[in-house]
Amino acid sequence: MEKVKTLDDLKKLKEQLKSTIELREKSNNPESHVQVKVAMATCGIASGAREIMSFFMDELRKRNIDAIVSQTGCMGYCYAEPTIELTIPGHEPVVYGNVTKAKADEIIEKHIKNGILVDGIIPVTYQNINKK
Amino acid sequence: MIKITIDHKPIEVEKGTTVLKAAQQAGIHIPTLCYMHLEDLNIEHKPGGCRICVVEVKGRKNLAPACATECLDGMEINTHTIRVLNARKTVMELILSDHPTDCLVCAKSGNCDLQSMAHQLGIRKIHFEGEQSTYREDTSPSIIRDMDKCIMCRRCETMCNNFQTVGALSAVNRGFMAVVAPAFEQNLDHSVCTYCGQCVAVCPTGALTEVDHTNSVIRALADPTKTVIVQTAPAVRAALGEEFGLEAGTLVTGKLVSALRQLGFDYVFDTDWAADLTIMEEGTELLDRLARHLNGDKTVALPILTSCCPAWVKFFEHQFPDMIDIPSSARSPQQMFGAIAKTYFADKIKVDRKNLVVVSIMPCLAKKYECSREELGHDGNPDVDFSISTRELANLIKQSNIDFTALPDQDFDNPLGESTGAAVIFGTTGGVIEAAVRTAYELHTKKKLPKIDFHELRGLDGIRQATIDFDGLPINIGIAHGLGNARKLLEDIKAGKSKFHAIEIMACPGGCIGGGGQPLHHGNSKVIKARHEAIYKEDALKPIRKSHENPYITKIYEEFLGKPMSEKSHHLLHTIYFDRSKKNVIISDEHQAD
Amino acid sequence: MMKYKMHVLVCGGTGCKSSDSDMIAHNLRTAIDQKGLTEEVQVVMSGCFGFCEKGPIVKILPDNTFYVHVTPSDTTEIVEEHLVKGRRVERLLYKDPQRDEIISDSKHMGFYKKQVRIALRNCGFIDPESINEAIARDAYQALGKVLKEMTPQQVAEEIKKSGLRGRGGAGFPTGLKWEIASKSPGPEKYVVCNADEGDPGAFMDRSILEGDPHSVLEAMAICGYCIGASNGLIYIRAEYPLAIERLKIAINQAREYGLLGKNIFGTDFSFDIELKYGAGAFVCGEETALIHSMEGQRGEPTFKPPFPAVAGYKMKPTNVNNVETYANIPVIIMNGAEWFASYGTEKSKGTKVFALAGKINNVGLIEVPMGTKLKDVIYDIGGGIKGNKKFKAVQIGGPSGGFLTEKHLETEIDYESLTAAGSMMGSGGMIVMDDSDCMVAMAKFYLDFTVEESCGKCSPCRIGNKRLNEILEKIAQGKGTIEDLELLRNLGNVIKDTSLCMLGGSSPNPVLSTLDHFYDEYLAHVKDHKCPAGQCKALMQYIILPENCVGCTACARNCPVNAITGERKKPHVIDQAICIKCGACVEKCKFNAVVVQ
Amino acid sequence: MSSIKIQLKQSQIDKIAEICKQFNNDEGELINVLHKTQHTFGYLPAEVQEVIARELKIPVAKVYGVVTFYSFFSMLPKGKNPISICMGTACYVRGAEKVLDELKKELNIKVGETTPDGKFSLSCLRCVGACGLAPVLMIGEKTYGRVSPEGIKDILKEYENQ
Repeated sequence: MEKVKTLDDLKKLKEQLKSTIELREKSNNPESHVQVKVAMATCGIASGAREIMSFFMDELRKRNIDAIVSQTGCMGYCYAEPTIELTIPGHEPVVYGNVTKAKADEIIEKHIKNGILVDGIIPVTYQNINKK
Repeated sequence: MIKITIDHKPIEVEKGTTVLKAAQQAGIHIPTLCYMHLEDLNIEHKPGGCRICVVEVKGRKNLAPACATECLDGMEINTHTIRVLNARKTVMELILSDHPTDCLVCAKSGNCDLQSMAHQLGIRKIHFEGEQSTYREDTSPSIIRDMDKCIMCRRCETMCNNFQTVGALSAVNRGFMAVVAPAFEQNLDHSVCTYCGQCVAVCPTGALTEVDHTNSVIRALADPTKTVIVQTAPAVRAALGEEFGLEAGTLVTGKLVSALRQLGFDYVFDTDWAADLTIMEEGTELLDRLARHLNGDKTVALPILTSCCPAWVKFFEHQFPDMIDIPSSARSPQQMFGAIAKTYFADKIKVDRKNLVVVSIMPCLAKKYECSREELGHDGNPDVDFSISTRELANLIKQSNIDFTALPDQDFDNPLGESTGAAVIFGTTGGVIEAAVRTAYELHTKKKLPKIDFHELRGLDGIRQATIDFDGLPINIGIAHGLGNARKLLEDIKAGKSKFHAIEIMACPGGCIGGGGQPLHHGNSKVIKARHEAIYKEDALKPIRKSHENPYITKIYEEFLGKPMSEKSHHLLHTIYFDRSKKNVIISDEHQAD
Repeated sequence: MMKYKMHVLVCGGTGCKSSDSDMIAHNLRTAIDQKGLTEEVQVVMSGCFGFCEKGPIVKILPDNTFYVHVTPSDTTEIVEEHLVKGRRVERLLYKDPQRDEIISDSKHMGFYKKQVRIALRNCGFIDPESINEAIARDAYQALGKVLKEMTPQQVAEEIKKSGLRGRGGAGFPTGLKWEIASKSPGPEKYVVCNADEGDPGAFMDRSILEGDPHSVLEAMAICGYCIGASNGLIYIRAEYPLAIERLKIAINQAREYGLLGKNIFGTDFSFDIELKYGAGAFVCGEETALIHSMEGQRGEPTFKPPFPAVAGYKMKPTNVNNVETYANIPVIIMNGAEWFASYGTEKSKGTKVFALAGKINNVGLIEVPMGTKLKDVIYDIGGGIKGNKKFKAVQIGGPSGGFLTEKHLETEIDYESLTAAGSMMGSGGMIVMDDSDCMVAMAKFYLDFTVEESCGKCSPCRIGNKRLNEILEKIAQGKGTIEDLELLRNLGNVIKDTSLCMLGGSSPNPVLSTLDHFYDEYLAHVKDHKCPAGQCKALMQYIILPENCVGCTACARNCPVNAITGERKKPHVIDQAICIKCGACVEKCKFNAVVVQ
Repeated sequence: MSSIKIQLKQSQIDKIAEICKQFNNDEGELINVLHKTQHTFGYLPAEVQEVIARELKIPVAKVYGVVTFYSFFSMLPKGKNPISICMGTACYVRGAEKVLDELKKELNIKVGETTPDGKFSLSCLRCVGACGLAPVLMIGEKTYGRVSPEGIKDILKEYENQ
């Protein structure tokens, strides 16, 4: 094993290792992060929710956006799968339906980065899925 | 110097002074129980365990033990506030609540630190009752351990481990069950105990006492078929007076002889006579070994070590079994006396050895054990039948209604009662070797000593050394008292670093004057110092001060032994040693191995 | 590097491990593998989550789902439902006992809401067997910082400024302790970590060592730099095999990285750590006793001074702190003294970990800022009294702490206020009692412990505690007198006032504080020969209610000592002189005719 | 303290000597030596302590003093299935004493004893730190949590054929 010879070595090592527990760090204060919850019930998975979730995870990381991507159960909009719920800190959650990779890209660029709502919002009789 | 106030008295003390010592300077005597300081012997024991010496220090939350608390500048100390008095009494009652109340029949009654402390603190009732710790009583050839009476002052443990480095005793178990005991709580006779008796000498209660032979002596004296003779060791005469209220260091040789005669002994002899004999044998052995050594004989072991002290003998048998050829093979004076008494003297008065009872008065508890050693007897009949300590003799005198201080001075009987100054000094550290030097010098050089007093060999330092000029031949002498000090010299020998030709070793602090059988010093080392000085005083008063000049010694060689180290001498006056290290401690128990 | 979508943390603390959490982790991994999710889900054996009452615990991130009382057979369902389908397994979620509602997210649970985790910051968060995860959480950066940027004196100053006090009991200012040791002359010095956690019912040190060993190692090295020592010793209970194992792993990892050993971070500073084992003696928590024990002696305390900072291990200057104290050090260095001092009260800074136990709903390990009110701990974090019984007392500080009552519920927990109220911080055991607990019996329980653990060196502790215990026994037997109560009080005070070390110096606290706060209960035992809580066997009476007894003889036939007599079909009677109060009659009676008074 | 009289085999004496040597025959390591020796032999009979004393060059009384000070060390062999019951405060408040009483009754032995068939021994220990599971008992390495007096019979049954 490589020895840590200087404090800078240690700091570099920390930066490399940070991602291993990043997920846990963020979950510690979810409300201060952008949260993307992907509905991953059977219907969602069948419509490609898994790919959408991976897309969000990879792209957000690539674009240096601090976000928590998690899965959740069926939101009840099976007609519009894959669906995601997006929460920007300080704002009410928004649910998007029929999310494709292209749509996801648009959501990241416009909504997450600039706060501009994107087409495809399900105007719901909204109920927070975690309220249960 | 720092300034403190004790009981409103401002005083100045040196930095590092404890509250206890500072109070003493101010004339305030804070009671202590576990604490012990033998200043002249450099032994200090302050475990801070009994908590009797607690005092109030202003600004501190809890009471502080005076024995262990160092004075700090500006300290305000109160030694007898109601809080302190209540705490001290309560703690004392606690200690007493775990102590048998059989004072009336306790061996220590009247001489017990715990008893006096209870009196001093005005304890009239023990408010606590409950379980008392009980232990099996342990009787060995020399010492009785009745640990029900132990108050965990741990003085015995300190003496046995720190001072003597014997390691027979240790604190065992914990909490209420904690007690000082040998390994596996077995009896002392299964342990490495040397019976030096220093644990007994410092025990503040009746937990550790000697095996009492006074009744056996009374019975022997009352038996008309027995001839009972007595020998008394040099250190006894310098201490016995203390038991009768005389100042420490008062020599009572003449009164001692009177008392023994009054007790009914048929002959009152002196171990000193045998000490002179010892010098003849040991001195000759020293010169013999030295001569062979100087002639290049590699098989000869040097230095030669004295062998008068039975605790020391048992110590090296356990701890240095590979070195048992180094000590002199000469028996101790007690045993030389016994051997001569039961042969030469028994023949002389035409009494069968079986009907001759030899009693010894010794400052020592290990002497009791020595009497029981099988090789020091003949066909199961020991050369010395009973050895009683100075304390037991005092008790015997008191029991026999003898007003000791009013007794006239008398002389010892002959032929085994005449002795020299050289024999007297056997009683203190450095004395044996000085006596040996006085004789060996004259035998070796065939010249008269220019001066008899070898001040360079005297004193109370634990280890001392001197080089004596044997008319051109420098002889290096080492002296140690206390087995811990002896151990250091032995380690040096083992490592090949010793430069000594002869070493004197005594197990007890100060030598025999500080023996485990002497009147209790109660932690006051001035007592031992006074005895030490008394011994040299007696020596100086003696008309003959060299062993080889004792006419009765000359006579016995002429009549009986031939010459020193003769075959007869070897048979009667010398002994052998055993390797005791291998002796496994075996557990007696209800469980059996499968 | 794997990019896990989810992390599954399984509690690997001693409590959860003894309920098969190893098997749970194993089963989870197998099921995840079967579902082909190995690359998406990471299973981590973490340190203790603290909520031991509900163990074994499995926590799923990022959604913070907190599963309680998980068994190895629940794992398939967790994987299939939660990990695959994203649906929480409702039956395993935590249910708030007071509001009777399910709370899935640990962040919303009362148990965690009021906690501030500084010493426990990494417990239940990282894999304690991975130095990488620790480094990802900034481990050893504080060490790097002090070596590079600070002088030893500055380190001591910083710790002094933070207001950190010893978490092992006495609350001595840590920075000051370090400063004294640093000023003691000598090339050979020692840093000792006291991990001989002996309080029955306290296990914070064990949890830290099991959950975040590197924080302690790093802190010891920082201390070594501060006082000028290159040797560290951890004195740990042999009864803590898991903590020992994890410490060994952590020490080896740190050595491999060069974070322990020679020339750390390329500086002149060298430091290494070895383990010394305790062997079951509570008194070894006292620092001089601990040092004697490390030297291979009986663990008996000796009088201070000399303090260990001047003459400690092998008579060399030695700094002794406990585990929790050390665990605070690296974050103080990293975040600054002011940050740490912003928590807590004027004289007690930072947080304190407590082991909450007894008749309380949420048994577990908690960390709260100093100054948190006792009632918040008991009711908000602890979830109130079990079985909706009435709160009676809380005993804080281990066997030598005192009892606090309802009137102390508003007390803000810190060193001074607990001592003022007759208790003490101790190492942080907090045992809650309800009205079925007899205070005489509880005081006796603690004394049984101190009597057993007294080293026996000084007389007040050796004999005094034994006598205290005997008087209490007498009272519990209904044979006590009013004078005994005064005797108890005087004896208790003298033991405190005269004992050699703090074991005896505090052992009467349970007796003295119950005498203060529950004198009536003592009186009831002594005057009325009644135990109001119904716990003291000797004072209980089994009585047959004639109106309920049908004379079936079941009780009489089952009485082991034939204490019950009576004709068939007529009410029976228990002879109190014979009755041994075994309770067999109550069990056998189908008519509720036998009652205990 | 009583002990069983045993005769050590040379190989056992060598083993003890080896353990002492691992700790450089340093008397300061006495407690670590005792731990390791007890781990190897299961207990510390007098004869074993004598060998340790000889190797470390310390009085055997001292070794015995240390052995009897620490509750972790035992001079008696434990049963095949050593039962330890936690007597920590959390367990006590939640009824550990009743569990202990039941165990004593069921096994007909006192604390510190071993059943005549050598199958079980009974001891108390301080907090094992599983306070959430109180009352707790351990049999060998296995922990049983939330134990009730009624459940004792069933637990002991598990060891019937062992």
